[in-house]
Amino acid sequence: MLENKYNVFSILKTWFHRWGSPPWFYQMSGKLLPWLSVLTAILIVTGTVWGLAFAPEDARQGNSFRIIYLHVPVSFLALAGYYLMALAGCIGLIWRMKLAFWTLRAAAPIGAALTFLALVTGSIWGKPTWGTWWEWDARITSMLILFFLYLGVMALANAYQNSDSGNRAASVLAIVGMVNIPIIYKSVDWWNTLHQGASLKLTSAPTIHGTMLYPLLIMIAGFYLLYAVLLLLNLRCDILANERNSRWLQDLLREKR
Amino acid sequence: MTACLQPSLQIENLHCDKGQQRLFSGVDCLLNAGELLHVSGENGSGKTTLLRILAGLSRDYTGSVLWNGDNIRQQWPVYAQDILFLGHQPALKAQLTARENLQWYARCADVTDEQIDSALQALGLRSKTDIPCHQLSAGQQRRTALARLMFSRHKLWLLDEPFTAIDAKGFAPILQCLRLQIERGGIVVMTTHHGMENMDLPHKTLTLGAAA
Amino acid sequence: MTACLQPSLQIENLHCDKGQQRLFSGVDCLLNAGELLHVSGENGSGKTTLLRILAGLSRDYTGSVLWNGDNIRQQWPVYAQDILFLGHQPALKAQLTARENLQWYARCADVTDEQIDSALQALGLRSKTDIPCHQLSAGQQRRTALARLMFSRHKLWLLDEPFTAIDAKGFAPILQCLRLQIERGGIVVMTTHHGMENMDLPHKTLTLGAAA
Amino acid sequence: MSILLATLQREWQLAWRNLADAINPVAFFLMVIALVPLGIGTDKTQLAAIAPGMLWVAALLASLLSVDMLFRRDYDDSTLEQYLLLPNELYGIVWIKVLVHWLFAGLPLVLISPLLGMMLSLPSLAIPVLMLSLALGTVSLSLIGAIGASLTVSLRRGGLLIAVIVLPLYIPVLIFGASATVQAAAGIFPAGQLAMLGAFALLALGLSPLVVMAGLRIAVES
Amino acid sequence: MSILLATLQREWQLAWRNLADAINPVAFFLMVIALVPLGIGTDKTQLAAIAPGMLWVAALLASLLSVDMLFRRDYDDSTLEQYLLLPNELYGIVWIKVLVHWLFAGLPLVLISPLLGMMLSLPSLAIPVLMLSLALGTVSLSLIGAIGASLTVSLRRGGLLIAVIVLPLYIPVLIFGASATVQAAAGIFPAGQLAMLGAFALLALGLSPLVVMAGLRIAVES
Ligand code: HEM
Ligand SMILES: Nc1ncnc2c1ncn2[C@@H]1O[C@H](COP(=O)(O)OP(=O)(O)OP(=O)(O)O)[C@@H](O)[C@H]1O
Ligand SMILES: Nc1ncnc2c1ncn2[C@@H]1O[C@H](COP(=O)(O)OP(=O)(O)OP(=O)(O)O)[C@@H](O)[C@H]1O
Ligand SMILES: [Mg+2]
Ligand SMILES: [Mg+2]
Repeated sequence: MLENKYNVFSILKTWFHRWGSPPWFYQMSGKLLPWLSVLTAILIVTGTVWGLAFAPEDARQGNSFRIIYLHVPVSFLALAGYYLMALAGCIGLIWRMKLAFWTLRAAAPIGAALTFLALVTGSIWGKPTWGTWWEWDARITSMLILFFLYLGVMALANAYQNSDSGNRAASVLAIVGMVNIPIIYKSVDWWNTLHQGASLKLTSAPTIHGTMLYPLLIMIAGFYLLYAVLLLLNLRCDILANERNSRWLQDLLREKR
Repeated sequence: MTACLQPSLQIENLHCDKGQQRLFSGVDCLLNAGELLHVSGENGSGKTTLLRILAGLSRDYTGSVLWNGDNIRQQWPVYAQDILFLGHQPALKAQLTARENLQWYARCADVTDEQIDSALQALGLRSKTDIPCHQLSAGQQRRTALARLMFSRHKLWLLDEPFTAIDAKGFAPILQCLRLQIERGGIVVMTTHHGMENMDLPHKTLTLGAAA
Repeated sequence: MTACLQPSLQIENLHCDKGQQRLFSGVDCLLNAGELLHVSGENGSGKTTLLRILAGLSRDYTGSVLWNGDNIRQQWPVYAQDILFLGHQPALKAQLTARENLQWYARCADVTDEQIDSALQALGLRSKTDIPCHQLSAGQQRRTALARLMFSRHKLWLLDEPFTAIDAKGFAPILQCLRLQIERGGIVVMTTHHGMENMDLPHKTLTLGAAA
Repeated sequence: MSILLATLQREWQLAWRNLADAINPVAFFLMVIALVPLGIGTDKTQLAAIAPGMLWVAALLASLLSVDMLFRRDYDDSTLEQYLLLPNELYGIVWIKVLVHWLFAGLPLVLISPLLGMMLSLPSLAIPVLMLSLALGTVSLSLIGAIGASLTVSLRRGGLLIAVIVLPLYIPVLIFGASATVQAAAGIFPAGQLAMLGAFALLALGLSPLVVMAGLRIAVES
Repeated sequence: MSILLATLQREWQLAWRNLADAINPVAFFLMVIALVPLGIGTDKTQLAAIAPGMLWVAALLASLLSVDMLFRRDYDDSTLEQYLLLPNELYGIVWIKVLVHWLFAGLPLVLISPLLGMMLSLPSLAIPVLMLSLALGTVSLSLIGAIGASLTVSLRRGGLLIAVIVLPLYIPVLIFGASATVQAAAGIFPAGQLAMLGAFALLALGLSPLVVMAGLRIAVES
């Protein structure tokens, strides 16, 4: 029993260390990437075509609703991205794992970009639906704050000249942010309900029918994969940059030639 | 891990990289009670870095530092209480007077104000005890910082260039402190570019390789 | 006021109080082309203060300082162009590399980049020309600052403890600079706590009375 | 223990020595509030409507800017290293530093707020709640700000980087503080919001020193 | 002359090296504007009414806080003494430093202002004037701020002392800038105010470096 448990633990540990080692990760991700990207392309293309061309027009919003196929996946990922980033920070701080730190660094700009995209698509959507580009709706405001949190992490990570300190500082901040996000979201929601009258509710958004839903689900899946691809690409660049004069990389390059 | 009265500091196969460049590697050294280590080396050879590692203020190194046989990382809080660290610049509050500055360090080692004043006097700052430190000259500030040594009970002293900006007269009392600490069975690790030969202190020397 | 080729610096009955305390008074001194003045004195005797007065960076003094026979206050812009001042801490930008830092000083004296590199090389910083200065050790930063001397055309050098944090090897090239400056007919005023006797430089000495 | 006392005494001395710093947050608070009417005109009803929000935003900025200096001097004169060499007392030291900071930078804001409330023609029955909410709020603000301060102290980056880091974390305090004042102005006692503010303060009192300790170590090791 | 070129090049390099600093004023600007509705609620007409004032106050604070670092580093690493030893070029050096600072801390505010105006539902016909007035205004703000920076650089006092010194001097700029935007929102082209802002900018461009030079000398001699 104990024996067994120990084994599981040790297996986990070796697995963990494997993933922690840049060379191994670099090569694995190298093998993984092509498949991932192909799958991503398929999903997103089908989702887009289906969503834009074949899904029925929305009763109230006409064709303008179709932006949902971009807006919603992006919005989901923006939030999920922050948690992933903070998690990476946690791992990095606890196990002092370089790779985790680099993941954090790689995830920050992507997440910020996605958040920005959510804001943009959202406000583009807002124009026809609410008649304004910007609406101080709860979820929108929280999104804006999330964008600030991303900005903070990026600014801090790059502010340090000693990159290791930058990583650790950014991780601490990311974790603090993660702890705060629920509080912030709850309080923003509460604040918004205070000012009900002023702002429209997002729930005036279309109630989604199956025929509209499937492409949306496909798009969401596609964007999760897209996120993974972007993250891997970004991460591999960081690895190359940080390990540029380590031996395994030199060897790899020599093989390539 | 028996808390032995005789302190000992052991550096085992210490290795440190800065950026791409290898600073030092395979540094070994054993210091027993009553020994003084002079870390010598050219500019940029890694003396300050080494001292900060010993003080636990830098952790990007491989190898191990043992205090009384145990790794300093495991017993950090315990170890920290045993060390006195004096860096390149004196850790003084510009707004506070020399006496007030020392009082804080003194409380950490419950020392009376008389001792503080006598310490300052011994270092020739009698007339300067009560003016804010930013009005002191470079050397006077150094002296104030060094006054800590006069009443420190710490087993291990880590001093980075204690003699900078100190004039010829100023050496004697400080050397006296160092001798006392050694006789007391303490350990001292210090760096200095003032040749050790003309200050008669029994000492080991650890020379760090020149930076490329 | 004839702009004579042979510069001369004359200190007449200089007097300076700090707070209540009289720092120095009745200081007289005449320096002609090719002379080096070593301002000695205990910690807090007023060396830094004196140098800052000569550099025109402090004006709470009585008495007068004459450059080529005219009071430096009257001909400040002219005088300023003739002096090179190096204070207690090296005036370097932490973010910029050693070369970039020097380039600024160089432009002020239109010097080519080759000269800069050779200057840095002469001070043993060949491998450090391109990393930001905050990553340099205390001594390496000093050396970078001192590299200015290598291509400076200024007639009057004011150096406050140039040798701090410099290791034994580092002295030679700097002393060489000083000799050149003197032979060139320039004037040097410097303070240092490293005894002048064992660096063979022809020099006058001005000793400031110990601070009470 | 006696170290903590010594630290308290020293922080106290320092605070008095640079008393100029201590009055700055208040002056800033006052000025921002004075600028608002200059910017948006002096229509009383409008001012009254935005008064709670403005007061809170201004207080928030004032506390944000003052907290920037919390560890800066300690870092510059490398006292920070000496703190880190007292691992057992570090928590207490941080705690004391923030406390003293609040006494000199947070409390004055609370005490002067009635005056500014009047300047923005805030209904006077809201004043007590305004003060109470500010008192609870500024504690959290100081403690959260301390985190930002510890993470940015080793970078000489004016007051702005810390703002970018800390402001998002301030938002819940702002929301509840402002709405508490608004409700009070409407004649309702905002028990809920005040409770929340209290909860935030307690949470921050317990946790933030731990994060700050981590931040300080990073700063010294960088 | 070549010294000025060298200085320009160096300031440019430095600005890029600490680019993180450059985004901070914008981020701060954005955040303060985002805080306002959280504080005072989301009533569109109300927001629109206070938008010009808020935008200007926020821009003013952002530029104020960024200017604090203008000479701080030069003072700390005693480059300032070296500047003073170039009396003939000092004017140009100061001028260049402020200019570069504006390019990195002032201009971005102007460029992002339309977005924020939209968020506070400022009528879009006021946007061009908002940008123009900010462009003219921030120049004056940077130059006036430089005076405060030079006077406070030798005292390590966070961003607040300078605020207390400079804010009163900012007021005219604020008044004309804000009212220009208000008029534009009402559909009138505020030629007068813009002219005034331009005049301020020119005046500041000419005179403030002189005052700054005096301030720097004081700082060094203290
Ligand atoms: C700047 C503007 C906007 C932002 C930042 C924004 C943000 C978001 C976010 C964060 C989500 C994900 C919700 C979640 O995480 O559960 C979301 C979902 C959604 N948004 Fe938006 N939104 C914006 C504007 C709009 C507009 C104008 C509409 C249409 C009226 C809209 C309709 C939706 C819908 C239908 C969903 C998916 C349904 C749901 O998750 O409940 N959004 N938006
Ligand atoms: N603002 C001030 N108020 C009062 N006294 C001061 C002030 N500034 C400096 N002093 C005093 O002036 C004296 C001279 O200082 P200075 O830095 O010139 O000495 P120094 O010769 O350079 O000493 P060192 O060899 O240590 O560098 C010191 O005793 C100092 O206490
Ligand atoms: N962050 C860094 N990145 C790269 N190199 C660094 C970094 N920090 C320090 N170094 C290098 O480490 C070397 C050792 O620095 P250190 O301060 O330990 O030298 P030192 O022996 O104290 O020199 P000195 O006698 O001048 O004080 C220097 O060559 C410096 O260039
Ligand atoms: Mg050193
Ligand atoms: Mg001196």
